[in-house]
Amino acid sequence: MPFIPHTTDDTAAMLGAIGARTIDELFDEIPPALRVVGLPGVPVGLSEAAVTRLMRERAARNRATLCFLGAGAYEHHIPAAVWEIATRGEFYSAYTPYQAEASQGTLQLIYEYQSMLAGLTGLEVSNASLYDGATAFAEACLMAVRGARQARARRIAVPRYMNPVWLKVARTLVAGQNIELVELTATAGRTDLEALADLGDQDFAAICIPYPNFLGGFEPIDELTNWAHARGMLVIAACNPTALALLRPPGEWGEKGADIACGEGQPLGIPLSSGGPYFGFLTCRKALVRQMPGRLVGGTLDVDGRPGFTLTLQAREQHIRRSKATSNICTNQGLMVTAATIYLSLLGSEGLRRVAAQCHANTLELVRALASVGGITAPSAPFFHEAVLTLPWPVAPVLQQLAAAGILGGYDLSADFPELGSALLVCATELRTTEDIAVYRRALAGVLGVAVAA
Amino acid sequence: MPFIPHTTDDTAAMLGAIGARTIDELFDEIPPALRVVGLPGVPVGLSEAAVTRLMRERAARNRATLCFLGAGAYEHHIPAAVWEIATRGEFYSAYTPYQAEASQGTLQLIYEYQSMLAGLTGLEVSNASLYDGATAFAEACLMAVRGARQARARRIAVPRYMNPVWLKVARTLVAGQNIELVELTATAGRTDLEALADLGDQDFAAICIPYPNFLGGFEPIDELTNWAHARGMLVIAACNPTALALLRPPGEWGEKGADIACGEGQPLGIPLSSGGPYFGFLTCRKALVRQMPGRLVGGTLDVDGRPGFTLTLQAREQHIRRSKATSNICTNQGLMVTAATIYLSLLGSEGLRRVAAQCHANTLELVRALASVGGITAPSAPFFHEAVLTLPWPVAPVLQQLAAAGILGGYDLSADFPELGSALLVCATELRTTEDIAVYRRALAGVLGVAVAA
Amino acid sequence: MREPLIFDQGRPGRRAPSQAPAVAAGTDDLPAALIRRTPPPLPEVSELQVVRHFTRLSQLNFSIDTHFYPLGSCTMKYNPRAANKLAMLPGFLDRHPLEPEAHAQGFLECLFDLQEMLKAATGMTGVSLTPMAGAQGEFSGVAMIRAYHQARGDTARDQIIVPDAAHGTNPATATMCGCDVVEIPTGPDGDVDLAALRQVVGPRTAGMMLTNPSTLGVFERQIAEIAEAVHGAGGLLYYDGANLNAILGRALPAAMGFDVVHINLHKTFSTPHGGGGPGAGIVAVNDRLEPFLPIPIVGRRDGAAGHAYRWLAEAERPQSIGRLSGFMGNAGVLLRAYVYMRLLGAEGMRRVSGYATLNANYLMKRLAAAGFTPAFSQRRASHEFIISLKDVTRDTGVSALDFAKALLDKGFHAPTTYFPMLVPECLLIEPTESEARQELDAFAQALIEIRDLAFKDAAEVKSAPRTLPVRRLDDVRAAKQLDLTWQSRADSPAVSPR
Amino acid sequence: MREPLIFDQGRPGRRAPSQAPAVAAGTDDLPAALIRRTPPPLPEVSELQVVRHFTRLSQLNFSIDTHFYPLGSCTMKYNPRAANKLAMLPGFLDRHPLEPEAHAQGFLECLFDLQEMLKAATGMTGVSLTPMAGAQGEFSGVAMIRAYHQARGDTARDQIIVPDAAHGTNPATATMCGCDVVEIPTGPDGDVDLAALRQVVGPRTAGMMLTNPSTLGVFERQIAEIAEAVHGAGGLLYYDGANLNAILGRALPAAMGFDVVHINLHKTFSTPHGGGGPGAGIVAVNDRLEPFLPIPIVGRRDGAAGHAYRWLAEAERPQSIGRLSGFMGNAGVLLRAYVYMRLLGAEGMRRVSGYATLNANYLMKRLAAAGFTPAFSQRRASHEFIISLKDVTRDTGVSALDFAKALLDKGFHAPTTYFPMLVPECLLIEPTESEARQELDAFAQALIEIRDLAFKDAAEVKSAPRTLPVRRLDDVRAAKQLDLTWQSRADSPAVSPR
Ligand SMILES: Cc1ncc(COP(=O)(O)O)c(C=O)c1O
Ligand SMILES: Cc1ncc(COP(=O)(O)O)c(C=O)c1O
Repeated sequence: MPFIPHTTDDTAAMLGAIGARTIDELFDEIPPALRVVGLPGVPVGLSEAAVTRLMRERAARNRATLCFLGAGAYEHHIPAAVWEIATRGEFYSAYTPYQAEASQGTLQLIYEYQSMLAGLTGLEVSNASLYDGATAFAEACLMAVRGARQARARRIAVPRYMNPVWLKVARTLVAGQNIELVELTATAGRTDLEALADLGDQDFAAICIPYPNFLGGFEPIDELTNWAHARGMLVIAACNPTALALLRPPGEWGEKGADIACGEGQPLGIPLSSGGPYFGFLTCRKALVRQMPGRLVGGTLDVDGRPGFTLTLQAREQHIRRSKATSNICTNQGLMVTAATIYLSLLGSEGLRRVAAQCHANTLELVRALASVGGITAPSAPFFHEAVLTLPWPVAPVLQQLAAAGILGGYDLSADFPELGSALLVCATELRTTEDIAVYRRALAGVLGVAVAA
Repeated sequence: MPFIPHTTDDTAAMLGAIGARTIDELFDEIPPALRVVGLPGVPVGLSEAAVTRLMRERAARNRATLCFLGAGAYEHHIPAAVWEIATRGEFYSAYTPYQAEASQGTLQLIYEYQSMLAGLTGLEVSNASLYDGATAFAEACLMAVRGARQARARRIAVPRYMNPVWLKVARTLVAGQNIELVELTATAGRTDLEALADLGDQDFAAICIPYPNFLGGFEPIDELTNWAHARGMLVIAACNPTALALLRPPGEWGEKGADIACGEGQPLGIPLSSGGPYFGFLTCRKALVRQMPGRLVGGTLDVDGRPGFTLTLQAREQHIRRSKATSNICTNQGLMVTAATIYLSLLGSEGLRRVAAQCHANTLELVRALASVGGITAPSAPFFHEAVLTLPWPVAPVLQQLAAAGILGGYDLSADFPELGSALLVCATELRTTEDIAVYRRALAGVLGVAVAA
Repeated sequence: MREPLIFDQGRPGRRAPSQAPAVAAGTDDLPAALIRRTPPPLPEVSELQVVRHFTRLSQLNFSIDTHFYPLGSCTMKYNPRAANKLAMLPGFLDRHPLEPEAHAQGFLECLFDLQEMLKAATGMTGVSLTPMAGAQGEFSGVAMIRAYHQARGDTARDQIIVPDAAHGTNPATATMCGCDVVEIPTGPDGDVDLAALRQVVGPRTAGMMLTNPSTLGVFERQIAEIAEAVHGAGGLLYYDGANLNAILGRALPAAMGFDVVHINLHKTFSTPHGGGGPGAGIVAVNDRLEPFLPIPIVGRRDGAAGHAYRWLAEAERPQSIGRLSGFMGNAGVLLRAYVYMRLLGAEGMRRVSGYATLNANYLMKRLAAAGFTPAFSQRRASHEFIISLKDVTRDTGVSALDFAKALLDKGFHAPTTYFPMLVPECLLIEPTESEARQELDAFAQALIEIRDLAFKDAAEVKSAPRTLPVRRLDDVRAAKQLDLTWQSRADSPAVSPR
Repeated sequence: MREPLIFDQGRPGRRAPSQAPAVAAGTDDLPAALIRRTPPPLPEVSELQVVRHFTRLSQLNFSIDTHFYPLGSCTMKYNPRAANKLAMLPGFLDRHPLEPEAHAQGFLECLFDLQEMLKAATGMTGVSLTPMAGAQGEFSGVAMIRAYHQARGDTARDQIIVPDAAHGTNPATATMCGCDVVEIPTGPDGDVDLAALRQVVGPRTAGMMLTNPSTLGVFERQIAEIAEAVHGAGGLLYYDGANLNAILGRALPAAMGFDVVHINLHKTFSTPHGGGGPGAGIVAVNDRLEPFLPIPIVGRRDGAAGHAYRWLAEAERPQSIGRLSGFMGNAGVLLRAYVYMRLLGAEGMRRVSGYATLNANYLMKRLAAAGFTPAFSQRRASHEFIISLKDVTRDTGVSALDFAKALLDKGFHAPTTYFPMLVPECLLIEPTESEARQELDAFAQALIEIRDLAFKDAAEVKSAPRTLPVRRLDDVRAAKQLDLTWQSRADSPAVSPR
């Protein structure tokens, strides 16, 4: 009976005080027909030692591999201090800071997080986090529809080369509110500006511009931003946050800058961890703050005039506005925000810029090395952090053999984007060394049965 | 330049305030001939990511093995909470609690540790820890000589089957103070009571009684205790702390009980960690408190009458008594004491008793299983937690082949105790399962080329 | 001592150099127009300053690891450290989510086992682990109910019935799914008003969202009748599992007639609340709704070489309501819940609800005996109960909020206040099973002392908290003079001093 | 809120059942007389109570991770979290010390590299990593010096010369090695009194123990003359490396004429102080003393298949002074120091001494400018310096101890006080290189404010600390009415209330 402090004496005395003979008696309001005695499908409890052994054996069955796969989750260096501090009981086991005076640690941290993400995206307001990048994109779409000047506009324009899973998630989450995601035509790996005219004068609430796009390439950010604003649309940027330390942030796109920025926060100190928990960030211009989903922390003063922090504009949220809330989100990704805020403090602007620059340099080196293997063509247009190689053979079997050799070779684009042919999306973060790249090159050549110079 | 917060402006301003042009100038009192510029033998600094990769590769080169080896360090279950709390910055990065008001966390924890170890050994006083079991035994010998009624008595009687390394360490540490460790005659794996008469009336300050002894057997604790007290000698118990939750503690030996108890604290929540840091515990009767080496924490009151804790009887220690101190120890094993105190709180008396009982039961099962392999004889006398098997072949090559099969088969006693023949000391803690024991049995049979029933 | 913002501790050019590449790689191959001109306003501090800043900030928090935290409807029970340590094993932590399934059999087996145990705990036949918190679990539930009706051509069913005591996420979720919310009242004795329900159910009823026990802390005794009314009208019954701690191993939602249930793993199965997440709001369904479960789901193929675990996705579940996450949900939260459930086992789960209910009933009795007013004194408390301070507030002007603040000074986190909104000056108290009796007695004693002081010196109580890093904060100012980022203070220094 | 003892929170029979075997194995095969009759007085508490108790206790501590900690002679610099995380990798943590060397090549390689880097940092040719703290390092040094003389039949050499400013462990160690301690004074300008030294050296001189820079915070300018005097008389020179932070990468003890040096890895190489350890006091020697180094030592054999690392012990080092530890020393501390040194590299090590010395000289200058009295104002501060409050105490009655307590209220851990004992009302201040200038300025400001208050209201300063869990404690009572265990309180309740 782990995690139960009651001794037999405690239980007897407590039942005595309540006036019940047994604990079971306390459940007498449950209709007898509904009462069960056990849980047949649940195994007997194990000691911590036994569960430790079980989990160690299962963790060891996951083979370690050399990772050249990105597609939304990236293997960056995570400073040791990040998780040794984030898992302190005071961060790990607190809840939403409802009682501000007893939660200034979490509240000030979220305020600092809001400052960092607003600054990183070049915008003015950030919420306290959403579940992940995909749901942040969906909430950005909902927010844009709420915030759009033409009340009727319920369409969002999305480029073809966006994260395909994000599009699926967004379609699922907005399905109930008849919002339509309209795919824009693309040529040469990015949105075709000429083709925009085909949209005629359909009403759009917003356009989403991924940065970089799913192929690692660059959309025409200024042109698309100005085009959208000219049509009274809002501009949503979907960004890789590491890139924003090196590249021009959404707030500086086009003449007026993007209105909303969202994305996956995993690259900011969150381990790959088999898929999550990650966190989604969402930032916007001040004018749209009241449309922002999720929590917001604001600075204020206490009765003695001392500075402090508190949840603010809660009227937007579900626990106050109930059915008229901006979103149904309550619990978000607090612990991930704690880790990301420590990560961003440790890296700073110059440190994060160097991580981004190294990711780019390593990906360039990777592309050059793999392209030197016979039959493989490198991308022509500029790319950042990820790039598309075209293989002379179907991608899936190549990836399978690479995996058997302990290498995660990349993401097979051919299923989602048949027009790209045998396209392989590869990525090298700052952690990949020249030696790692040489190992990949040799293995790829082996798989393709092509001889390569050492 | 990791861990240096100075910006170029900071450094310039600080040098300006000092009135020096460069940092090098601050070293002008070092005779020029002694000044060096670099450290040729030290490699260039690495990033945290690079050191992480290096250490992960090196850690992975240490093969995981199934451990049936004890001989002073035991693989027990360590609750996850122990080290997640012990490595909190407030315990990890504080130092000796010189400023009591700013160290009540460490001071109260040491007071609780002292209470637990004194209680576990059935004695009245415990210090705040020594380096490890071997040095605790050496300090116990020095303490006994200091505390012995006959000032001249500078001999300590030690049983033959004590930890051989502990004896070497003690001999090294007491070498400068002409103290002699005299080995007692043993028969059938324990001290021979009859042979005590051969000692005639030589002066002894104390006798040390290991519990259990190095072979896992039991010394005649009551007879030896009474014999020693009758000769005005002090009795030092050298214990495995886990055993004391199940077995009669030193304080209850013979008529008057042992005077001093010492031992290795590793079994109390400290990982094997390739050899350390572990910690040594030392407890004694109240009468000997002023001879105790190392730190002592005492309860007291503050100026408002509130209870608190502080270092006490510091006059014994080196920073006050200098050359007349009871010991030269200053820094001890604080972080290990923190972990052990959390461990003992989580296990409690019943939990620790069950761990001890399970170790004993598993070792019994191990002995029966291995003894069923042809040619191997089990010990006859009772043992606890460890036992000696006699093989029909030299032990070393058997252990080598077992190691190659991923099994740490035990400790080869033949070098230290030739009289025992091909003697193998085996141990099974509460973590070893019936399946593990079966794996060992099959492997041993294979190594010995003996067929065994499944 | 107030801890300044991390930004205010920096100096231009200060860095933690070992955390980033030693040499800055060139980026001249990138178009110059894409390069950021002004660096983002991130802190410029040393590693020691970061460690000190966030260690000090953590010490300002109340948490389960430091305080009794009876926050109603949140189940702030002990989060076992073993769950954290084992979920962070490198074998789980260093794995890319898109790694081939052959490399992830250990991870997938944990998830498959978790699915099976959650079916057993709810009596349901299908489970999806992908919803990332209760709100997403609710979304899945309502979306599945709509998909179920649509698949039967029943497109008119767009109404979700929600009791007035339901958590705010319920109505918000119904709206998000494009449904109209029909709120029904709760009767005086805490049960859903069955008559009102019978009036609103009809051909437009898609389903009803019900929490049992309700957020009023009492078991829904007429659950059979409710289920019958909703099903009778062609609707489905959704179970908000936030209060599962009350009935774990004692009653099965499936047997109560629910078609779909979400469970908050960060409540009932003790994964950490993390200052506001991450959670997991898994959904379990009966066979009616199984085809619509959100994907991916872990499936098992029994081959000669033992089990092979794999993801079931679009191909295997064409009718699924789709995906809710970029990959597969909050994996680390799922692993932590799995470790907790293996530590408990079946017998341990029964004890959870037993002792959570014992603690709640004992604390309610102690407070009632001391003159406090339980909202439903003739009812058994479930795992939580409500005290209304209406009378005290009337007599002294000291409100539930004042009591909450005074409890902080006494070293207790406050219960949930003013929720559910039905009960005036409401304290929703949930002790959980992991608190010892002495803690409950001390908490009761604290409430008694605060009430006594309220009658002697109301102003004193209203001035709490006095012992914390800040006293009461000006919420109006926080909303009026929005100060949401450090850099915004530079533009309007009047907003709040650095 | 005071945190009660863990024992006072227990209840008979309460346990954390998942931490021990579920079923109690029988022990009836053991002689009944050996079975313990009364259980040991360990706490009977739940896992949550343990986590809460020790989390709350930790928050009562000052530490480097929460406070500026200028404790002279202790080098309280930032302990990088990477060192802790990497030393606790399962590959190092789960290994039995007696595992065959073939299984431990990764571990042994780290130790071998560490030995090589420590030789480079000291200029010495031999290193042993086994001493488990500075005091054991000193023991090794003096024991090797005696063994050296004994091996040459020089048995009369039983005197160790120790400057009066030396740390207490020096004389205590000399006595422990059976030597007589000959104390020599320090001159007015902080250097060892050379004349006094030249008088005492002679045929009984085994060696001299010297700290350079000394604990007075100044470099020993006449080190060449001292070495010459000691060596001339046939003695050897031992270097207490506690202050190596001052000269790392700037000067080599071997070049100064030292024969043996110990280094406190928990000072210079930032392994954690852990509330009083564990440390490591490794020793490095020149070729004179190499045969006598304590064992075991890591050796490397270069074979065809690359390096093979192994332990060198009794067989390979017959003249060794022997073993100091049950296995091989504080392995985890050695791994942490190794990670730290690989993060620093050669250039980083030079910066350590550079900025530690910059910080000390800057702080000394700021305080001198504010009217405080450095003990050696004409000298360069090394990595630490001394302020004497003799005059302030004379004028106001406010002592160094009072200043120390007042600093705690201002959020600074106090410097070392009353050591070295030569300087009256002494504050030994060591800022270390990891503190930012703003921290030094704030610390100087705090001292200035305390001194101003001393002249205005001495009693106020003498009443500090007021903001901590306890005010000043009665040390006399602690020694007179010894209360060293919880169970002893039951026999003498008058000792101190539970
Ligand atoms: C009764 C109830 N339902 C639903 C929720 C929403 O769960 P989550 O916060 O995980 O989204 C909560 C959360 O507190 C709750 O208490
Ligand atoms: C100058 C000096 N020498 C020696 C020592 C003893 O080192 P340890 O505490 O590691 O035994 C210290 C410890 O503080 C010291 O400051």
